[in-house]
Amino acid sequence: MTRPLIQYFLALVLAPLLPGIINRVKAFFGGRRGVPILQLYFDLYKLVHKTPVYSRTTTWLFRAGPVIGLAAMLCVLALLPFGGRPSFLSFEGDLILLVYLLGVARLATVLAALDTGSSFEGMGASREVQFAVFAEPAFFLALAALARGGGGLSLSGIFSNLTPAAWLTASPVLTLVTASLFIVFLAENSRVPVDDPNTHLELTMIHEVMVLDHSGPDLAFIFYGAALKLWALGSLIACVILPRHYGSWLVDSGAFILAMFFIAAAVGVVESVMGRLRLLKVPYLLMTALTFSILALIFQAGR
Amino acid sequence: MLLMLIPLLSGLAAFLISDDRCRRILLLAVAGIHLALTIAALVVRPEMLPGEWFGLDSLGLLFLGVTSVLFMGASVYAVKYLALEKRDPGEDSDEGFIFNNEPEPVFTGCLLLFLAAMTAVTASRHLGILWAAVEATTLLSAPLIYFHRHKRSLEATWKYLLICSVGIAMALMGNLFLGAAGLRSGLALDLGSLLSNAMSLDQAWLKAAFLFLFVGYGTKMGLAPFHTWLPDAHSESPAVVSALLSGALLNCAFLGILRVAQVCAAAGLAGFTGDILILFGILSLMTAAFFILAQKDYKRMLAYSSIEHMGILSLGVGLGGGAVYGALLNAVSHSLTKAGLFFVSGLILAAYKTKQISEVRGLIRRVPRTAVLWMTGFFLITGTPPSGIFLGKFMILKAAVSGRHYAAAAAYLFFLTVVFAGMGRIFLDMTLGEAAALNEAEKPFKASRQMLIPAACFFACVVLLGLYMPAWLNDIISGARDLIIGGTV
Amino acid sequence: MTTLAELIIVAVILLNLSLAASGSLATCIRLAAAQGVIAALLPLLAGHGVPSGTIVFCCAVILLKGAIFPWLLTRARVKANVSRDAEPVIGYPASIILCLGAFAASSWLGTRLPLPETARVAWIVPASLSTIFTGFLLLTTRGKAITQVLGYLVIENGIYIFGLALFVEQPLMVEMAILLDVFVAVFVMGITIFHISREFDHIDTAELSQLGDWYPKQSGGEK
Amino acid sequence: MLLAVVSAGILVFSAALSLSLGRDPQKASAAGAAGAVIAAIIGLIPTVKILLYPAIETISFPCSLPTGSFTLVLDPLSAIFLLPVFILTAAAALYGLDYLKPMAGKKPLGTAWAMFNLLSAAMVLVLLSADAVPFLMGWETMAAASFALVVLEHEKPQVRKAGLIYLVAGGSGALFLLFMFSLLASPSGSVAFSSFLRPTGALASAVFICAVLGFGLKAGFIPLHIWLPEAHPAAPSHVSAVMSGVMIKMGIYGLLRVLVILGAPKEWWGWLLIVIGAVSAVAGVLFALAQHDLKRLLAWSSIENVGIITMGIGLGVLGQARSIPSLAALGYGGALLHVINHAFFKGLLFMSAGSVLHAAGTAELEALGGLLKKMPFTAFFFFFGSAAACALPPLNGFTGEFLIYLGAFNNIGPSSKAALPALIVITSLAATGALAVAAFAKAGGSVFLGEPRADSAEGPHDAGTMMKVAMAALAMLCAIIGLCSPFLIKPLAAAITPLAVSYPLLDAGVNMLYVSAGALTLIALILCVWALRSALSRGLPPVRGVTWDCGYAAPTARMQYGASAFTQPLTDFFQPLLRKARSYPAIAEYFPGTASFSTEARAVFYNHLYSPAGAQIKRLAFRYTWLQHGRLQFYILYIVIALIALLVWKL
Repeated sequence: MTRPLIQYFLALVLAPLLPGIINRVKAFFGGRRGVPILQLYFDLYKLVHKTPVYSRTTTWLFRAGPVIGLAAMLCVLALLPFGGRPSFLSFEGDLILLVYLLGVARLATVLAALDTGSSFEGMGASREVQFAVFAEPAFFLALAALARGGGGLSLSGIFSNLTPAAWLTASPVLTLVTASLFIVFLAENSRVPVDDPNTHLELTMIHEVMVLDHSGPDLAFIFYGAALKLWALGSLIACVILPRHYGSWLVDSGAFILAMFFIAAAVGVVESVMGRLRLLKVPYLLMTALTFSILALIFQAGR
Repeated sequence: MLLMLIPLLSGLAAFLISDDRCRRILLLAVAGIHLALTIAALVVRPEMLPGEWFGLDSLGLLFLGVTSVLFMGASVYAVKYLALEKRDPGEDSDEGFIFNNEPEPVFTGCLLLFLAAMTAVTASRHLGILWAAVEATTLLSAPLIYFHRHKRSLEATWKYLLICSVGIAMALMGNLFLGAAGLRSGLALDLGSLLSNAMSLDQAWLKAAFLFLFVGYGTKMGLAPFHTWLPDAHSESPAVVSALLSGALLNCAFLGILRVAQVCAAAGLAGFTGDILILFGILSLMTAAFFILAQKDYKRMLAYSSIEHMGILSLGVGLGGGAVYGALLNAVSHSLTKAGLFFVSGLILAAYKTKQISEVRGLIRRVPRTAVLWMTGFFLITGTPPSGIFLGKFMILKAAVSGRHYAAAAAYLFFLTVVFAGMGRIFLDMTLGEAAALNEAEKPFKASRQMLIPAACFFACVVLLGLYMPAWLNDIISGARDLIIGGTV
Repeated sequence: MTTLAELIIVAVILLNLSLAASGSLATCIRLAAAQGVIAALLPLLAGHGVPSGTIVFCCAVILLKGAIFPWLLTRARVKANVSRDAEPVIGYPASIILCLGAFAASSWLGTRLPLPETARVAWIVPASLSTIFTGFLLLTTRGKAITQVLGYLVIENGIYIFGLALFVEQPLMVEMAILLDVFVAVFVMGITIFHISREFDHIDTAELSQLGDWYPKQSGGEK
Repeated sequence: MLLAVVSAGILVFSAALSLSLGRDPQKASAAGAAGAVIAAIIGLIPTVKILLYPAIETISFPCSLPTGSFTLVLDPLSAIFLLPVFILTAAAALYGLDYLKPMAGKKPLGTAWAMFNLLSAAMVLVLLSADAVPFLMGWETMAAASFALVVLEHEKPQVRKAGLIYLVAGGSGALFLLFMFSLLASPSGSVAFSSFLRPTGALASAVFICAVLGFGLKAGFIPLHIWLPEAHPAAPSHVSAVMSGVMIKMGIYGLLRVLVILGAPKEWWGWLLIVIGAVSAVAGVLFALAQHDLKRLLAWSSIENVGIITMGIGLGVLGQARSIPSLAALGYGGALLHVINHAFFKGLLFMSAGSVLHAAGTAELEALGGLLKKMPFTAFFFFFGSAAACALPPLNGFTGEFLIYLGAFNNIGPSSKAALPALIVITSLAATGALAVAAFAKAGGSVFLGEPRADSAEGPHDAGTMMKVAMAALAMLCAIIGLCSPFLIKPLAAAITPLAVSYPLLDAGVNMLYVSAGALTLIALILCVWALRSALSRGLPPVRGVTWDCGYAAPTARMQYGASAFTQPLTDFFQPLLRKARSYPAIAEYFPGTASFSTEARAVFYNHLYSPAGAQIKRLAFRYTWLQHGRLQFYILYIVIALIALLVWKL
């Protein structure tokens, strides 16, 4: 029982590191020194001490949004396996709960954004829900493709069932699943090519524009929640690309954390080598992910 | 038989009585006595002597009962109605020319004689007498239809008279053929003897006889394509008469067909009659459905719904088995419901002075009680449970399906749907919405309780039939069914 | 004797043809009357020992059809000062051809319906049926109300030819009732014709076609 | 059992009472509402008893009808449906007390209440009757009563249109049921459910098709749904709540009952149901997304939820046909659980929509906004219901869908015999969930959040006390079921026993336990974070300002993202299906003045499928009327022709 808890807190602590890594990689490609790798920690520390500013339009819903969002993310983390090892809340069918917890976070954020009555935040909210419509089935089918490999309906079951041998036997399936998951990962965390976190042209933003009005601790919660989401979805990919094969828990965890950092780096590379897609094109990107998942399922059936 | 003589004599008397009040009282009294006698007949079930020209088997008794009840309601309604007609000058609803009504003695007299004739139809045990009585109903109802003396009602009367006379002539021919069929074995047209040795009848002649009789009485009954007189007559005659026509008269004609069908069944020609009845039943359903869909005049709409139900009856009898019971139940319920609806339509006509559906709006606002009755009637006539009509329809459908007449069943359901949709549109348009403002001249019409009650009672009876079937009625109907199916006395 | 009866049948059929062909109303009325009378003679010639009741009955029929009906109809015609012409919807040749066709059809039907041997007169069925069809011809192709009454009468004649020939032995009560009905029928029709002529100053039933459900103008379904 | 009948009796009696008290609206309403509540309380006793201690109780009344018998049976399957019927009707009655008050004098409240209670009684009869005749009586009474309630505000033309469509749909559906029962009765001749022999082969399929058509018309399967988006907005809101919450479920119940009677199902039945369900769910929520009227949106979302339920039943049938116990049990169980859940949250949603309509006078999304400040309770309840409707934990909506998901996921393995349908279900459920979030974010956002878009005449007020009580009760139930779903597993298992072996469902109790655990964790976390937040922001009083509009100084309410703008990307993407009508301004001069742009969600199926068909039939009818042209000669000709034809045919 202690290990799952340790894993959990490890995740909580390490999550804000990922954005830092991403920025560093981008800076490297841009030939800059870049912000310190712990920048997000500093930001969070600063924000929780700031006085929040609220629009007169907003209501309790606006304040509840970040709270619920963060809580949902924490709950998601409690479901996720860590290095293929079960977390303390994992059960048969937790992957369904996982997806719907993401939904909780989404609804909370969107409603909070709409509560401000700002046209920009409405715009962002609209795009958020639109892309989710395409991302969610892709995500579900990717998980289904994994679940088809056996190992029951719990994420930890699936991943502990996933061995290096699987990569030898079913590499096409796993590659496709990874690709699909990676696209969903980018979309859900609103990274390039779906969204550009550090542009300042609000018209093109999705996630950033939804939180324009948040400030102080609320903003801190949102940033932290985003980091956790990054970690959560990333850890799924990590579990796929890094089947568990060492005996000891320490080695596994270490390898897993390294894999997470690697994924962050990969995101950084993607963000530096390509630009944002036109918003109209984003659904097609997500449909590509859906296609990948379906193909994976078909190949799975072929085996 | 007392049942016939009383209306006969009183009818003749009615021509002479000059005072309105006593004439109306006479009308009510006769209706009451007739009803009482019918009930008495129900209780004691007079036994029939073979070879007797008059006698009540359960089939006749069933239709007699319906007729009597209907006439009771009609006379209650008629008394007020006549008073109403006296008051306002006959100002034509659609074209607006002035006409004057038939003298009331003639009307009442014919009404009573009409009752006598119908009683004769239900009571006759001799096909010749039956025929004569049916012809008599035609002739006696003609003046009733021609109550409003203007050219449209005259046209309706003329068509009614001519078409029905032609039909009746066919029926006469059929009777003669029947005689020819029995000639070899020396049978007269006496029902009892026909039934008892039907097997000795000449098949070819019997078939021909049935065809002619079917066409003849079918014309009177309003089966498509012989129905053409029916909408005109129903729409042009006063509400009371329309109610009696489609509630009682059509049944009498149907009884004629049933009698012959009885003989055919006894002679082992049930299949032969069945085909014809089913075919024309479906045909009538189709015609009624289409005409209701395209209808502009609500009294004509009711008339076509009568055609629809006649089709259902003929279909049911044609299918045989449990359907016959359903058909008879349907006949009873339909008579009551349709009569009630015609009463209500008379009230609507009095309130709105038009028969055009498009002119009538917002009944629920202007005449709420009438509107409620109107909608109730709609739900009943379209066979919404609980109601006798629903049970009848259901039993017919069951028989059709279990008899593997799937095509017939499908057509039946389809046309019922069409009828439901068509009538639903009409009734909704009329009942709901805002009532057009009255022009200052006319005072809003207030339906008197006495004119609402008959319809209400009839509807109540039909609903009750859907919930509880009294044992005696059940006996009569099943007895009648056995008569039709078995063909034995 | 039977030969005489068959002569009468032939006469009846010829009368049908002439009814189909004749143009003037007055002639039609007379022809119909003649047909009725001849038909009424039929039973007298048919049997050997004719019961007295039959004789009375036949006399009644002859009186009615030979005298009263023509009188009624002529009176109606004069009262309503109708033009002489029968105004058929279809041409006379066509009517004659139809009439012949009707005769052919009815003789076919006659073969299908073999008469029991008790009936002594052949050709009864075809004759009566063709008369009935001729009546229908008059009913459907002639414009005037009076011609329709005539057609109805001819139908009655047809029925009578059949009925009287077969049922002379049987109790006449039924036939009496029938007779009564017919009489009243024609009587009432006469009255109605008067009313018609009063309402519309002529008795062309083409005018009697207001009631109906056909509204050609809006025959497009809109929902 | 007897108590259930008694409660139906009470309903009928109170209906008569409020009808007779029609003169005095207050008394009539009191009588009606009291009757409904008392009947519900009495009726719940046997229902809960049967659910806890499964049994089959039968009462048979003497019946003199030529066909049929008054046999009533209460078994767990009916009880599962009776539960929401009683609860929701009671809540709706309480709600109606306040809701109908303003109509007193203008509308016949006595009649309204009578019809309302008659509707409830009819539903109870439908659920209890074990014979075709009382079943159809209940069925048609239900239709008639709800029809009367739908056309309560018949001055509006669209209400009349809705009434007509509803009437016709109900009538034709009933005829299909007649046909179905006749088919079932054809071998034995009796119409008692118990006496139906199991039909086989084509007959069974025919019965099934009739059931799908007849019951689907009531349940609102696409494309048989056309009456639903018209009728639900037309009815008074508490009636819409009952209609959408429980009445359309009678269709589901009938379908299940017929499946019980039919016994071993065919495989393609399951496929058919899954396809219908998937189409109804996805298309339903898409159309909901496109609506501009709050109640219309909710009506479409009802179609979506019926689709979800149907998918569950489809999985169950498939599992039965291919003998996959886990699929069958979880499919049926999930469907039944979702039936209950949908009844509660959709009731809640319709009621809160009703109080918006009640307060602001309109349910037009583009005209509302910022109501959260004016009516906090209603707003809270609406968001609560929305979360449930989006199947978000920790509320009840999630539990039912979870079971269906579980059933599907259990059977996607390579060895499974039903992988493809399972995947179809998973995909459409996922898409539906995401779309539902979009739809309800749009609805809630544009009604309650931001600034008022158009200032309504009188300041909107929050719902009345009774309304609040009713909504609170339903919200409570949503939460309770969300947290205590494991306790529902046993009753559900009892309910599905006539259809499928129930042990897989009982096993799923463990997963449900975890789901509740997850839900509790979520709530706990939310509380912790909230506590943390308040701890952090203690001592720093928040600063108030205007909404940051990226430097734009003078924001106006009209600048907010509107409802249709919010969903425009999605609705445009699915335009081929939605076929929204657009009207663009034609810009003529260089400096155009006021321009307007409007979109309109259209009834696609009605316009493109039913309306043309109806027009065709009508045209045919008008042609046919030529026969009645009024020429006497031709009339007689008809007779002659018919006579000759008969002679030739038969002689």
